[in-house]
Amino acid sequence: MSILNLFVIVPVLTVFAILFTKDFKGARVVSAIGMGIQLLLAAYLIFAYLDLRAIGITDEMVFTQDILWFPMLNIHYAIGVDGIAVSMIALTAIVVFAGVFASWEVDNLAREFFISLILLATGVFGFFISLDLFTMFLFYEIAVIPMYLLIGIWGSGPKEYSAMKLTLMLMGGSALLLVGLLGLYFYSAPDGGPLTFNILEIAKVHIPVEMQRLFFPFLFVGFGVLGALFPFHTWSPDGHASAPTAVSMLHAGVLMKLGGYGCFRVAMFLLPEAANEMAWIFIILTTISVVYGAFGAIWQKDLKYINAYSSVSHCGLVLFALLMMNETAMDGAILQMISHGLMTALFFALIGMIYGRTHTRMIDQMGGLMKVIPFLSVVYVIAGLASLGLPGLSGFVAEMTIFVGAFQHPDIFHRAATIIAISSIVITAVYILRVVGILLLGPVKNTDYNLLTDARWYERLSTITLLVAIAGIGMFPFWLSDTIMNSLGPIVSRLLAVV
Amino acid sequence: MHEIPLQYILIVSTLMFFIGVWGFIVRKNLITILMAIELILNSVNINFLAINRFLYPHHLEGHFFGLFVVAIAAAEASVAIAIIINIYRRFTTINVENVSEMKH
Amino acid sequence: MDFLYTIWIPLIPFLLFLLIGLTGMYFKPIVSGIVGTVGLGVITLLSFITAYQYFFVDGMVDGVYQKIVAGSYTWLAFTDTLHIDMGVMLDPIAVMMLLVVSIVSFMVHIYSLGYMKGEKGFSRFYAFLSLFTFSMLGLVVATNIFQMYIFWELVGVSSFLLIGFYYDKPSAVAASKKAFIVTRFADFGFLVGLLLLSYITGTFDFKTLTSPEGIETIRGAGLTFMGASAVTWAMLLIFMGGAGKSAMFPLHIWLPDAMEGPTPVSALIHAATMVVAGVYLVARLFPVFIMVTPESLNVIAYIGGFTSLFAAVIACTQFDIKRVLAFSTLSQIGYMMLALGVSGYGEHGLGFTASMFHLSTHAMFKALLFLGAGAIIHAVHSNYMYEMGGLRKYLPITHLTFLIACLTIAGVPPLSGFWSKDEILAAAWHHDKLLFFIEFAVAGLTAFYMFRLYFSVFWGKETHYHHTPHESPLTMTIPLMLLAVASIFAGFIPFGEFVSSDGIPHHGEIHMNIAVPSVAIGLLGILVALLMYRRETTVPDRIAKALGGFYRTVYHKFYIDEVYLFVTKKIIFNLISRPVAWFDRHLVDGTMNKVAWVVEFSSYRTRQLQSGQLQHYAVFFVAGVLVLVLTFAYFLF
Amino acid sequence: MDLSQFFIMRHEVLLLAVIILILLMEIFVGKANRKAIIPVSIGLFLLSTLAGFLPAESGQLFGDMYRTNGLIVSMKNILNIGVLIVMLLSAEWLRKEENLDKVSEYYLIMLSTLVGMFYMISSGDFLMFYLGLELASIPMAALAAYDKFRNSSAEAGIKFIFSSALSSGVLLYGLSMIYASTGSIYFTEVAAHMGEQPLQVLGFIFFLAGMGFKISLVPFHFWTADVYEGAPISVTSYLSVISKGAAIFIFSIVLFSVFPMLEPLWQELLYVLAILTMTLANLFAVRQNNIKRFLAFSSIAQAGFILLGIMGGPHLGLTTVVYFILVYVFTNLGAFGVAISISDKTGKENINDYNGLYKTNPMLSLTMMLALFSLAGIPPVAGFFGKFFLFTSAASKGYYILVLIAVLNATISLYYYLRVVKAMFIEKSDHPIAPFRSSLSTRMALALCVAGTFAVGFISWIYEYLYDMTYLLFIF
Repeated sequence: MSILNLFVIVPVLTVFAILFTKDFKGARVVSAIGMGIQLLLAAYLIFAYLDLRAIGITDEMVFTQDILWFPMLNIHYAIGVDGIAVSMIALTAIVVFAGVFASWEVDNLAREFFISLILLATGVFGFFISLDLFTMFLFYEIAVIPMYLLIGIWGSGPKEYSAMKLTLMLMGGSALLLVGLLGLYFYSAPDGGPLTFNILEIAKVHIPVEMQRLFFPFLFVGFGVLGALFPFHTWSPDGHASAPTAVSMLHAGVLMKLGGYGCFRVAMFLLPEAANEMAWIFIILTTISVVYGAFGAIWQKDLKYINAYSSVSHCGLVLFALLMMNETAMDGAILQMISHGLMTALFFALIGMIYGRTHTRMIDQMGGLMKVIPFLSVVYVIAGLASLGLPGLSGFVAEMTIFVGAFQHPDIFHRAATIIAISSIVITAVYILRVVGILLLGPVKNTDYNLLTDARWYERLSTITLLVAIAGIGMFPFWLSDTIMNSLGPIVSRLLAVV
Repeated sequence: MHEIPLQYILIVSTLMFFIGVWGFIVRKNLITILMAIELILNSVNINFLAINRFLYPHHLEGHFFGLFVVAIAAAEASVAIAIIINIYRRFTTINVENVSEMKH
Repeated sequence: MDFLYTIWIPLIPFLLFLLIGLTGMYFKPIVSGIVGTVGLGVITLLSFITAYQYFFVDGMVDGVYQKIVAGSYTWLAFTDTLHIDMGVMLDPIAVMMLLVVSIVSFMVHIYSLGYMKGEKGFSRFYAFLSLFTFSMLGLVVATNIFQMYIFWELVGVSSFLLIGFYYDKPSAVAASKKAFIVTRFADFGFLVGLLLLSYITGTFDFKTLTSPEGIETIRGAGLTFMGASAVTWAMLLIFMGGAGKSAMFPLHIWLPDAMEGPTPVSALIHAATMVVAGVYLVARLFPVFIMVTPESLNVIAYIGGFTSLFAAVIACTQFDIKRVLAFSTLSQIGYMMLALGVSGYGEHGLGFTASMFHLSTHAMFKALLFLGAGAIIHAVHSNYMYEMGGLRKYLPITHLTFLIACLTIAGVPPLSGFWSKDEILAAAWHHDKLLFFIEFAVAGLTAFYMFRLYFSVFWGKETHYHHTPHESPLTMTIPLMLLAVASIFAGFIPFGEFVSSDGIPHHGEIHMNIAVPSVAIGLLGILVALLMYRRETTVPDRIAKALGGFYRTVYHKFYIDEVYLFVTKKIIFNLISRPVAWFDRHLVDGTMNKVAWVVEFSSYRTRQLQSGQLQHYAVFFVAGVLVLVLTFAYFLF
Repeated sequence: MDLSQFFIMRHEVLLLAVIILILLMEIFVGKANRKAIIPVSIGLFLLSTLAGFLPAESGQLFGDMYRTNGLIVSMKNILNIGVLIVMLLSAEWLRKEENLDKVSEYYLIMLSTLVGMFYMISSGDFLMFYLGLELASIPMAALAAYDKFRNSSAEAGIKFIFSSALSSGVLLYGLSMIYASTGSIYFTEVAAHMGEQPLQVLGFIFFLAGMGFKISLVPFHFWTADVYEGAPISVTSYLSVISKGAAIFIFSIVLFSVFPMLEPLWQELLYVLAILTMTLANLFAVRQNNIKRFLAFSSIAQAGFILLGIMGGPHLGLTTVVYFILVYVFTNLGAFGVAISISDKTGKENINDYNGLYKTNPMLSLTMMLALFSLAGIPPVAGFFGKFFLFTSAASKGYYILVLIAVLNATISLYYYLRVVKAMFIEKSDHPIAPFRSSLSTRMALALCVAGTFAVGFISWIYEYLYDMTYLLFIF
């Protein structure tokens, strides 16, 4: 049995354990233990993976397991990981772990909260380990639905509207996705063999180009909705704004990454010709995303909206880089997913903590927080600097890899788009510094704030976990980048082979 | 001896069918509507019998079918009338337009 | 003997930063200060050792100073050829910069022990200083253009953090923001430029880029865009980054505002080291500039020349002493840029040498000026000249060192400024007469505004002070004195022997035909200042009145700030961002909401079909059948 | 033909035995012990259900009027399970004073419709089919009008029987055309003589309309909502699950075994009907407030989805449809079960009344949520698998656009399912439904539903078994 199964089993067991807890204290401790184990597992997985690679195993996927599930339709429970999936799993484990601590104080229906949260995490973990499109889709939907309850019950503001909007838009995306997946399935055996959902199997066949053209938009947009592709991103600001802290963290930090991951693992990898042909459309859209999200963020006053638009911009960069179809840019895209996941989770955690103290998220109502809650403020500044791409923090590594990679594209169109995308670093600086300036610096605006207390231990734990990861990647990016790069080989060569 | 041609019979049955449908749609009295239904069923019966007799005289399937349709029509009428009686009790009318509490 | 130990030069301040940043709050503030200062002392020592070893022992091979990579490891690999290495590369300008940075930084560290004493956030200040020093040293020793970019960003952030050191002061916050965003905008150009360059050459490595083979590859690239070759564009974009950091017109607006930071910071970052990074960048890539796109050097020369004149003019009208110094810095950096722009290569590389020379001497005397200004501010608690006067009695040491610095910058022989400025003027003369005359005029203006400052502060009418100004403590005056010594004697270093564009030593000489007039105009400037400001007179006011609108324009720095404000506030904020936000909420999101509305509305209409009438249902039923039949009939016949 | 051959009619025979026993009880059980009829009936039916799972053989009777095989037995078993759950769910309601004296009538009528459905599914000719159909429909009207003292119940009854009669008339008319053109009413012979003559096609369209009524396809569905709303809620659940399930079974069997020649035609027709049904039903459902009416439209929409399954062909399609009905039995009865339970205790049948239900009755709310998620096709519950296979089935014929429309409709349907979830979990209420404890039978039924909802998806051999069985369909 593959170790990967544990990534689904542990959360499920945690959920059952939470069912037997009596109050919110029990629930949160159990969740923390469960997700702590998950984090350790992820760490173990990284080392185990690197060990395997070190002894020269060159299989595309390792730790594979394959159980025939529905023999007639040839649906399998097939799991396995490569370097990319391992990184994404590690990211998920970190964010979920931090998320549990960020929601330490939830007391309204706490058990239900943690159950939904961990179910969500289960879906995400399952998604990343899946090799079979059916199970992948299954886990994808599992990840999306608890979101409705999480936002609807524990959210704030127009939570019902936002929850509904988010759920429906994401399900609408998955509608497109489903059509695309079925299309892949029915063209997975052009020579008359058994049809299959297995990604690696489908990758071996050549799907007719006209069919690729039909299904690629479905798959790419389907995943793109979750990846906040312009103009399907509007669930993101409202959803994030209404969601409780940990949910925003998980959603922006991890769930949106499902979109990007799916885009390249499924849409581009399996439909390479169409991907090459249609890339230009989506490059335009993602370039718009990048700049537009950043400009959108400048004007906002609500911290969460700012971050949501910033996510649109950053996630746009992920898709943008993927479409550049070369190893470096795609490596950058994965790095950006991880980096943005950590950063934005940290941001949302901090916003939640600040909101918990000041009871407002409007930056113009706050000011001078650096004086009263220095720890949170300093972490906020660091997160901001990471977001605007300060060297030594993860954002820089990711963005530079993207830009360098994208700029190596021989096509002038791609390079021009890259320059436009690069301009976002300036705009990002503008809105990040605007927030930092108004929110944290300057004189204390409200005398009541002098009574605020700085971060508690669990808040420190939550933020420092993320911070360490951000700085770690930022200062020592080589092994991560290298691991990802090695796993990208087959994908990129497939994409380039058809040009 | 001249037999009435099948076409004529079928024309009658078709007319009956549509008269029945028309009656179902326009008549307001529930009992009349029930009669309209009987018209429809009888037109079917005529079809079955005539077709059997004219086209496939060596089997009796059409006849049997007609027989059962008659029986079932009777059963249907009985249940329908029972309900109509209840309707009359509840609504004190058997005008179909008044039996429309539930809508939208 | 190798240079491996030099990796400790940037590494030590980084460790200091971590140490002070993470644990500083648990100790007495002074501990952080002392730890930082001692660490910097070690670095300065190491720099001297490195310089000695490089220039006199190991650096020269076959009569040429080599580019020596002391240590390097791959930090991030993009492709087989493109990778960011972190390493230390030594060549004459790097070693020279190491010295300059570590000396000035060390002085500032010592000085701050006194100047910042009792400030809240004392240890934070030292942590940031260490961070800055780390970044600056990393920039200086960068082996490749991407490493330089990384540290380039880091110095930007350190500068942001230090300008905004007094974070509860709104003006400081605004200034730090402005500094960061303006330089960030310039870095955008730098980044695109370096990407373009790396696209053309396939490498980031300085050594490869500037080697003859590298130059050949670059020459071979035939791409053009809008009439200029891609390389020219790349180099100009890279220069844009340099211009931002070195506050060249029109990206200069952040520097005067940056004076909101603590004065030692202004001395270190905004006078001596970080702002010359742009010059250093151009010098780093000088072979590429001169061999491949000499036309872009012309652009650089003119921008440098214009900035120096422009800033000098403004400096004459300012009253905030730190701002006067800031504009003076702008002006002097303009000199250096110009010198690079007019330089040739090898034999004709006088401008290059002069630029680097001026960079070093300027670092000393400008740091001295700023630190002196800090001492003055420390004593009178004001930045404005009109609140000062007659301070020479109270601050004797400061007065003396300040005077030395003023004389140096005015180019009075034999102080160091004279030598370096002379070389620059000579280089300009050989290249372009127009530029020479600009610089010549600037030399006069420089002398004038510096002595305007000097006389207003130390002479003139004595202002009534709240309490008697007193001389600063030793921790502050010792650096002043040391820097004064450096300012006096740095000029005697035979600079051309060490630093040249091609690594081959060249002899420098005095150009008497240029030196004499330039000294003369300097003295003239001093004289005018003496007449106008030695005593309280109404002459300056009358001149200001006579100039009228021109004076006001200059006083308001040619309204460049206002233009920027208009662009950012009105155009970006109101004309782009706001519509984008509106567009997103009302059109994009509105469409999504409209879809939901359409569903709701059609639901409402559809529900009306369900009338509750049995016979209506029957109609639908029959109609359904008929439609199916008719459709079928239509297709059939 | 010897007597032992009757055993291949095991389901019907057992059911008739149960009916007769209940009839006897009605005669012999005194007024005081009438409550006992309920558990005994359920027990008897349980026995017959269990007996239904004994190994079955294929075969035909009465000169091919009646036929059975593994697939048909599975269908009957599915219906049996559903009816068992309905019986468990309705026990509490029947125990009420006003219903006690007509308890056995309820069972009798319901089980006779079930007998009708069994014969309908097993029919080998149109006569048997018609008899079964009417036996399944006419008593149903009586059931719908079961609540004598309620206007809406009577209205439901009259609307049902009249619409049903009209539809049977149309269907019969179509059958007469088919008879005219093929000369037979036996499935095998009709199939053999079936061509694409206009008369045959016309007959088929009439037949389709009649079946469309049963399955409640748009535009033949208008009776559904009113009848569902008016009928007692237990009856509604029976109508929406069992009788619809049976109709779909026979509809798909007939399509594949009698009209394979017309496949291109009915694919087109189903294509249009599926889109109409899903879309309009969803639009109807979006703003309903009565839970029964809401579930009615939801079940119409589900019928639209099922058409997608049928389009997948005799093996993949049929398997998927049967499988989906199995899922649907557990799922929809789960949802109805909660509604029934609440309606019994409080008489409340509006979605607004469910506000804040989770705070007072968490288990009921969770069951409802699971059921609704399953209806919406959300994993990991069985509905996801059911829907996925339906879409797969349609996609296997290349109907990607149809699948897209269907999935988008599923998204709309999620909207109104979530409305109920929202009411239960998110909305606050000043007067929430007070906490209560359902009766044992209800809880057993709900537990069965929940277990089924979870298990059917993950246990893949059910699907495989059904798939293997579809190959028996044409072997007698």
